Amino acid sequence: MATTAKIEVQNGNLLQSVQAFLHMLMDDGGVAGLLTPLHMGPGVVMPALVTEPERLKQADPLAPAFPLNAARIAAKLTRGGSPGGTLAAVLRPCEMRAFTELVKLNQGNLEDLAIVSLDCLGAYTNADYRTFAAGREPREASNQWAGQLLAGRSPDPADLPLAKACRACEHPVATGADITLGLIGMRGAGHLLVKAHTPRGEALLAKLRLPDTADPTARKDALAELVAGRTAFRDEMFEKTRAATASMPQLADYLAACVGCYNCRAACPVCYCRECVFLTDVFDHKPWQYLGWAKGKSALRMPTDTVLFHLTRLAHMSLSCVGCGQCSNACPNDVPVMELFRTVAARTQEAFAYEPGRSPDEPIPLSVFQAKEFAEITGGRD
Amino acid sequence: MPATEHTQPAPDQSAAVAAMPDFEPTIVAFVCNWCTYTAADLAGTARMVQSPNVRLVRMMCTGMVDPKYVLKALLSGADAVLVSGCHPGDCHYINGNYKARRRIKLLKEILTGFGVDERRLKLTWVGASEGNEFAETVNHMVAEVRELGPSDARTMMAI
Amino acid sequence: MKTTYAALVVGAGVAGIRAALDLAETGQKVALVDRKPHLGGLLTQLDYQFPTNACGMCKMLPLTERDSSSQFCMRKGLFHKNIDMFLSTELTGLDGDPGQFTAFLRQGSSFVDPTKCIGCGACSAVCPVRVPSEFNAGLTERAAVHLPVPHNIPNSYVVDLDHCIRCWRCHETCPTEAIDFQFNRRATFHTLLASAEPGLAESAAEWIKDLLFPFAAETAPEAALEQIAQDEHLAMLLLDLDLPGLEPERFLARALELKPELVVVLLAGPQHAELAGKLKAAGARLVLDKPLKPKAAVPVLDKTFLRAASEKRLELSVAAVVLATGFDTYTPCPESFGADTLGYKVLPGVVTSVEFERMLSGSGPGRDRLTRPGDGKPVRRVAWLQCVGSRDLGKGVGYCSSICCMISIKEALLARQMLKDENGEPAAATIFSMDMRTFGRDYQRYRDSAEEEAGVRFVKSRIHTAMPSPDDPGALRLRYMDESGELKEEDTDLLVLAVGARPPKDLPALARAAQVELNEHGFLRTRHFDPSRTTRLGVFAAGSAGAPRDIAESLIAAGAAAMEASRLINIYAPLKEKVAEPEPEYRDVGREAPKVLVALCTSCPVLESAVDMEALIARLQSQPAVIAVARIDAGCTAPGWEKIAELAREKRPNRILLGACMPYAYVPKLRELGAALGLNPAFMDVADVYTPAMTAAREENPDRTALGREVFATLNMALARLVRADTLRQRSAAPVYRQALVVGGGLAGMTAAVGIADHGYPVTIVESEEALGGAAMRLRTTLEGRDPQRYMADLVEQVEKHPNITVRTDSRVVLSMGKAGAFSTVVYGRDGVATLEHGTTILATGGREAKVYDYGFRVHPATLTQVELEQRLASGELDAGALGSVAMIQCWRSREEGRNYCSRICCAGALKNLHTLLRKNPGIKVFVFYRDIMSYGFMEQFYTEARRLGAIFIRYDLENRPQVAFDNGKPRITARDPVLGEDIQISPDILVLSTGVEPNDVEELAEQFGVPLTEDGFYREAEPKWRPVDFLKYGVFMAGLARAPGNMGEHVASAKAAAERALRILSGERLDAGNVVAEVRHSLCSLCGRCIDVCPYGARRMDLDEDRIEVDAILCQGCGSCTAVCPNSAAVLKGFDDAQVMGSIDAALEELA
Amino acid sequence: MRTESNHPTTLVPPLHGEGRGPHAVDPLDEVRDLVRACMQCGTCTASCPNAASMDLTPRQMWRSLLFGFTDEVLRSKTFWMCSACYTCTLRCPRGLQLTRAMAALKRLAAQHGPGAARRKGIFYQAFIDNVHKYGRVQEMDLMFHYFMAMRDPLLPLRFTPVGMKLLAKGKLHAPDGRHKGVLDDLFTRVRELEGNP
Repeated sequence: MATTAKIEVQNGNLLQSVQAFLHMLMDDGGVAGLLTPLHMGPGVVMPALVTEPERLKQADPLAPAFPLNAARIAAKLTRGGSPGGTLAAVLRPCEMRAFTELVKLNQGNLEDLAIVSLDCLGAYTNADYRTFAAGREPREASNQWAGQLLAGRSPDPADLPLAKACRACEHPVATGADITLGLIGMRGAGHLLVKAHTPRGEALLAKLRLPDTADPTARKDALAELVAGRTAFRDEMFEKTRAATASMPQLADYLAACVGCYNCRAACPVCYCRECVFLTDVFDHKPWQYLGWAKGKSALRMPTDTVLFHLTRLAHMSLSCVGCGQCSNACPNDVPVMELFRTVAARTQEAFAYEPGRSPDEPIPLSVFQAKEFAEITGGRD
Repeated sequence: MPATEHTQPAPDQSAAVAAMPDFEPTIVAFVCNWCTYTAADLAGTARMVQSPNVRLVRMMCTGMVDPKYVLKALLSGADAVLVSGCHPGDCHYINGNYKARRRIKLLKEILTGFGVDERRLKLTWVGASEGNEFAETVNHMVAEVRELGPSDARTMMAI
Repeated sequence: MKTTYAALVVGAGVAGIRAALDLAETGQKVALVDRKPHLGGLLTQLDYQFPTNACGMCKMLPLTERDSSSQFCMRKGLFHKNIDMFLSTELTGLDGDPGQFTAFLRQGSSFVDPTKCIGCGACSAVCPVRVPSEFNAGLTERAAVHLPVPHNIPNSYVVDLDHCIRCWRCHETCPTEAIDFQFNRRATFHTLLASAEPGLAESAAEWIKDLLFPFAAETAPEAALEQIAQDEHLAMLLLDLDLPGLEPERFLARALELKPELVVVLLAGPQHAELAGKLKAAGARLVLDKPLKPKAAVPVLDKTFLRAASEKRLELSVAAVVLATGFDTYTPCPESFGADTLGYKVLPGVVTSVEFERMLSGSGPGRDRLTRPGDGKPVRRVAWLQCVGSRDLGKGVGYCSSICCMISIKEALLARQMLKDENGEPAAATIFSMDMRTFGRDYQRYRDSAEEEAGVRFVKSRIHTAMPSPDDPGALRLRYMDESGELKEEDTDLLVLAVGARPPKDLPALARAAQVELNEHGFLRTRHFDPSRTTRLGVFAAGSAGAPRDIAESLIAAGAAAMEASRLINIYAPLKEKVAEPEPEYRDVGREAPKVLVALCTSCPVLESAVDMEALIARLQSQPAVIAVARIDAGCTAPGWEKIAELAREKRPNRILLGACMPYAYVPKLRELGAALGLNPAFMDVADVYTPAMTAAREENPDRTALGREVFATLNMALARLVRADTLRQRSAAPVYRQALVVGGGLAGMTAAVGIADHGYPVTIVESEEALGGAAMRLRTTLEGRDPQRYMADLVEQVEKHPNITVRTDSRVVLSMGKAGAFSTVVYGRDGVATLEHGTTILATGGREAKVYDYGFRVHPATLTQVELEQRLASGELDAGALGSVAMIQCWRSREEGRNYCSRICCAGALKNLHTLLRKNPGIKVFVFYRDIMSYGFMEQFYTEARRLGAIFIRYDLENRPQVAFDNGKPRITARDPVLGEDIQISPDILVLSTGVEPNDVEELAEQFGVPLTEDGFYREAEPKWRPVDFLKYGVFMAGLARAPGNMGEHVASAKAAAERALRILSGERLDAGNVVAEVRHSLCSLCGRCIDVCPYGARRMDLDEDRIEVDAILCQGCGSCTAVCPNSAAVLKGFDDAQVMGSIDAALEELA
Repeated sequence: MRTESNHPTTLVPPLHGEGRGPHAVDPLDEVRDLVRACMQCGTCTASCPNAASMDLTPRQMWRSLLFGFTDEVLRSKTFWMCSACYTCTLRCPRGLQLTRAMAALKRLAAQHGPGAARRKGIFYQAFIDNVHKYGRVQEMDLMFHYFMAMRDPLLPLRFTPVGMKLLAKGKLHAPDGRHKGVLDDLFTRVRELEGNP
């Protein structure tokens, strides 16, 4: 049974309440270091590891900015030894889920990090966020934006759509986090919902001595409505992507703009390889090989191995894909990578009844097997 | 070769078939060293008629068939890929074939999404003594893929 | 010429191979002989083995120094540098003493020179003879010149002289002149006739002329002897036993003294039958009946000549001999249709189990044979009948063959799996038996799952008649009586006779030659507590030589025999400290740009005719790294190799690719070539271009273009791999602590310890009890009347006095770390804490008689276990004379869920006690309630005897258990007699429960050593058939009752087998890994550890100090699971790295089909 | 340990226990010895052409014998139905002399069995003696000796009508010595084979 508490919202200033909560975590919760998005300068929000609560004034977990998936950073903070003090991180649900995947891959450690997650309202692409934030007090902008969104109004400026990944995301709440801050469906309640989901979360919450409350019924409906909308968008996206990649030549066309920069994989939170195999000597081809291939195909598209790269990456990580969209965000040539990966991931994850980030105890499908399964693969013969 | 009637042409059966009336498929077979490679050898030495369309790539175990090998073969012009190893319970390396089965399952999910006919990627269990089984598997697969026509990845400029 | 080997192994079936490999792996040179022209024994014919229902023979191959046996499939052959094979060879004599035997062998000729035979099959095609093929159990036919086993490598044809009609067509047809009928030798094969019969000399001269043998005749014995002495080419003597003045025995002795190789043919009338037999034993070769009929005599004489002229006699000096003679399968005699009502060879649907396996086999007569032999309709029903030729006193077989029940279950499962109709519905499978003897450890579960999961039907009955079905002429009508006595009839499509094991036909002759005794059943007589010992010291029994056994037990017996042989070798002819052969000096070419020499073997015309060689060579020459392409004549012969070496010296390539046939066979040669050229064999390869060519050569209109592409692709792929072959790295080797730890000081532990210690290696025994001995100490007698107490007392004394054995009683293992060659184990006990460094570990932790807690075991003194009864009878505490009746209940709380295994010893225990009781007091009534009497093997005779003595056996099943109640402490048992179909009630004086055995609780110990247990708590072996005493974790072995239930002799055998496996590790200073092992590219590794999770051998671990993943090259077996799970190829399998595999894919697709 | 009693075991069928008590000296022990090694496989029963007419199957009879149900065995008509075709002996996987055991039962039943059994024994003996003597069945002589042995003066009268009918159809033959003694060798051989020359 999750412990449910509340934190008051003064004058509709959501961000202030969130900041106050984070402050409490550091002051009363004994958190020595808190990773949270922070305004670095005009139009730039980046995660920062805060040790001095004063710095939290710049913290802005509400900002519709998502320059990178912080799962990798959380992994770095927890891997290979104790950090030497209690750490907490404010992660978006997709960051939380990616981090869980990384923990399974021995890249991070859940033991040493308390995770706080806000209801995710989504974010703009990097370029759009710069447009959004241009000439405004950034915290004010975030606050207004979130307030309007939660009130069911189009946020200002209305003509900027959120990133597609966010619009297709059916995980606005990170249920696996230690503590979640509920924003959605809280209109008129005058407070944010603070919930602990784990023993560690409860212990932490207990220290903060926040008043208890109950889940408002409106929240459930609001979440369902939000998810329904996003799911519809997602399914439409799947449909379009499938149609655009219905054959291998179509897939090649879809990926035609790929220059082999591997930014997508660098931005991907679950592509955990220290160095991608496509950057190693395995793909250092000899000159005569190129000519050989070209002869076989009459014309060889350069650079080579781009389709192979994306297909291999699908094989490697589609099962762990959390759909955060950083790949598309990172692509210099606007290849719709996220759409492709989410579409394929939906299939592969369903095939193995696997949901990335659902639980750290759920093994990655390709690391395990059973003697009797998938008989259809070999025509029912075993 | 006489044209074969199809009530429902397979999705990737394009104009290429018409352009290549004498189409002969090329199949890359990743076979495990212990069972299927031995069976293939037996099929050969026992003079079982075996299609010349198959290129055997010897692996130590089906459990080591990296997805990128299968993808590479398909992108480089193979019309189909066969992965074949020991029967369940008989893997020389205890359980490599089970791992392979999951990997092929994953690849099938990915590839069929891109219109690759499921018959172009096959996993079979062929024991060391089953030379006939191997010959049959291969011959059947060649016939099947001949029906399907050439892989449309052949015509792609991109790898 | 006398060749020296450490050991001679007779019989190259799996047991012989296991014994030979065990010895070879410890560095001993072994001669392996078989009377057949192929190795593999019976298992060449059987593709599927219980309980895995698969083959798996390759799991016998060496785990370390894997490259010393250059092969992958054991069924194709055996290639080990320490093993020399002699096929078609028989042991004819064994002189000398243990440790210094001289073995005499006669090697028959196949008449085909294997170095010339290219296996094209032209000979077989022209041979006019057709006889049933032994390989396919008579289901197909073969020519007189044939391939004995189609999948052997190297596989050359063999002339079966017995069936040859001497038309010589094969000789004329052979393209490589490989078939030699000794035409040149005839002119010097002088033949002498010693006969005074008028006219015989003239007529004989006439027909012997046809044979081209120079001929002479003498009419007096002395003159004949003189001729023998004088004519140096005299090779054959035709001796007429009617020759006046002949003293046959003296004459023969003298003649053979003059010419030991002389072929003496006796011409004998019917009155000489006895004498002829005697003379034959004295060295005469052949008897021809008088009057001579040239038509019959000429072919016989000619074949005698051919054999004499072609065979070789060998003399080996060996320290020990292992006999692995196996068994023949019983052939239901077709002539005795009256007695054999099953219609074998009369009704087409009646087959033996061997024939059925051939029908199922991929290398068998073909899937179409899986139709009803009568009318070709699909087989939808199969029935098995057990005990055909076993347990049949009427046929003179008093023993149980031990294996047929499990074979039938396996076949039934295979039938369910393979014989499916169009809807996927499997064929019905029914096994008719009196007892299902599933006495192996996990076999009861196998049987249960066959029944419950696979739907095999088991019927307690003996079918007595099969006849054509009146309703369906292609089917068989079976008549049998079910247990209730009701006569039933049902139809089946196939009736499989589960034929038993018989001693090999030639075993008596072999036993005479080896001077060992046979037992009353015709198998080798072995010692009760020591089944690997025969009646002659230095000659050991492996496999089924002493009794029919299944594969796992045969291999255990083979390991035990190898251990005994090794001990003897070590005593009499100690092997010099095994020095690792110096690795040849290779030049470092890894960093050079690849330069490949391609050599194409063109000795065989097939390739030339099938492909356009010029185009092929041109195509190869244009490949980037190729510096030269050459044609080599006879690449497989010495001149061929010399030519390659010469070319290599001239062109200085750093890679060599040979396009030839049979790549396996070339591996040892590549090693030699490498040493000669200073080029590591890792930079050489052989591609099989011959098989596709051969296939195409048989087609009507082979597509030369397609074939050319295929051959080119094959070579190109090998080339791609070779060009990318990696820089040479030193092979890993790990030092070995040459000491052993044995956990458990019972029968098995002590036996294993003595075996190892006798080889000079220190052994520590850790025993948790106060004294050595374990469970066997409780036994007082055996079924055969031996004295286990004395055996145990001797063994304990031997252990305690052994200078190399340290015993720690009252001690336990508290911690163990390490791996094969280097374990470190902490032992805590009476003597404090000690840390032991050892190279290998044997777990022999034993077990105990299971306890019973119900039916008044504790309350009523009239209830006993079998062991308690045995002890009380032995001590006199219980007086058999005072007993009126005894009841025994078998399978007490076992063979059902909870403890679902057969304890294997309780039926023997019951029979033993029953015999003791009835011997002491024949008036006792003994009632035995049983489910299946597991009196396997020769124990069956005691079962028969028990019934003869008057014991009454009443069968029960789980639904109808005997009910026990007590009246004033006296048991009252109510049970249903299935034969009478009535309830009976008895009130015996005592009730004896066969509670079975259970293993000691070793969960903690198993965890400490990282080894698994079965669900019943026994140790789980690496593989149930092929690695029966190994754990998957190499370096730890198991023995005794903790491995599986068994009798003392069986535990001694498993202990010795385990000791032999352990010796393999201790026998060298270092353990060498194979070439194909995994590595880590640390700079790429992200330490996700998935490779550790997927490694089946525990060869990978996270090194926390170095913060990186390490591979133990000794444990790694090269499966590559790690490479596939690693997303960025930081895990690499040597010889199969990404570049090589992707290169081969490119090469494969360079020219599309 | 000394158990409370050393008297023979009671094996009491609770359903109908009458007459199955222990026998002090069991006349059937000699037959029992012939079949002790029986493993109840039932091949004898399944092979027996007359099994359908038997009240106990051969297998049940051997079993009853071994259990010590002497009276029940002697009362059974099973062994009388044995026509000595030797199929069971030929097929028995234990190599048991079952036909001999059947014959022994006939003999013992004639001595120790209930009256009915003795009468059957008399017919059987008369039949075999007749065949031995004439080399074939000599109906008139068989009848004569059987009636004599039965010592029942009324018995021949009861058979007179059927005898007349048979005679009329030529089924009864007058004594004829042509085959006399031809079976002597056979009978000697059988006795040898059965181990009682």
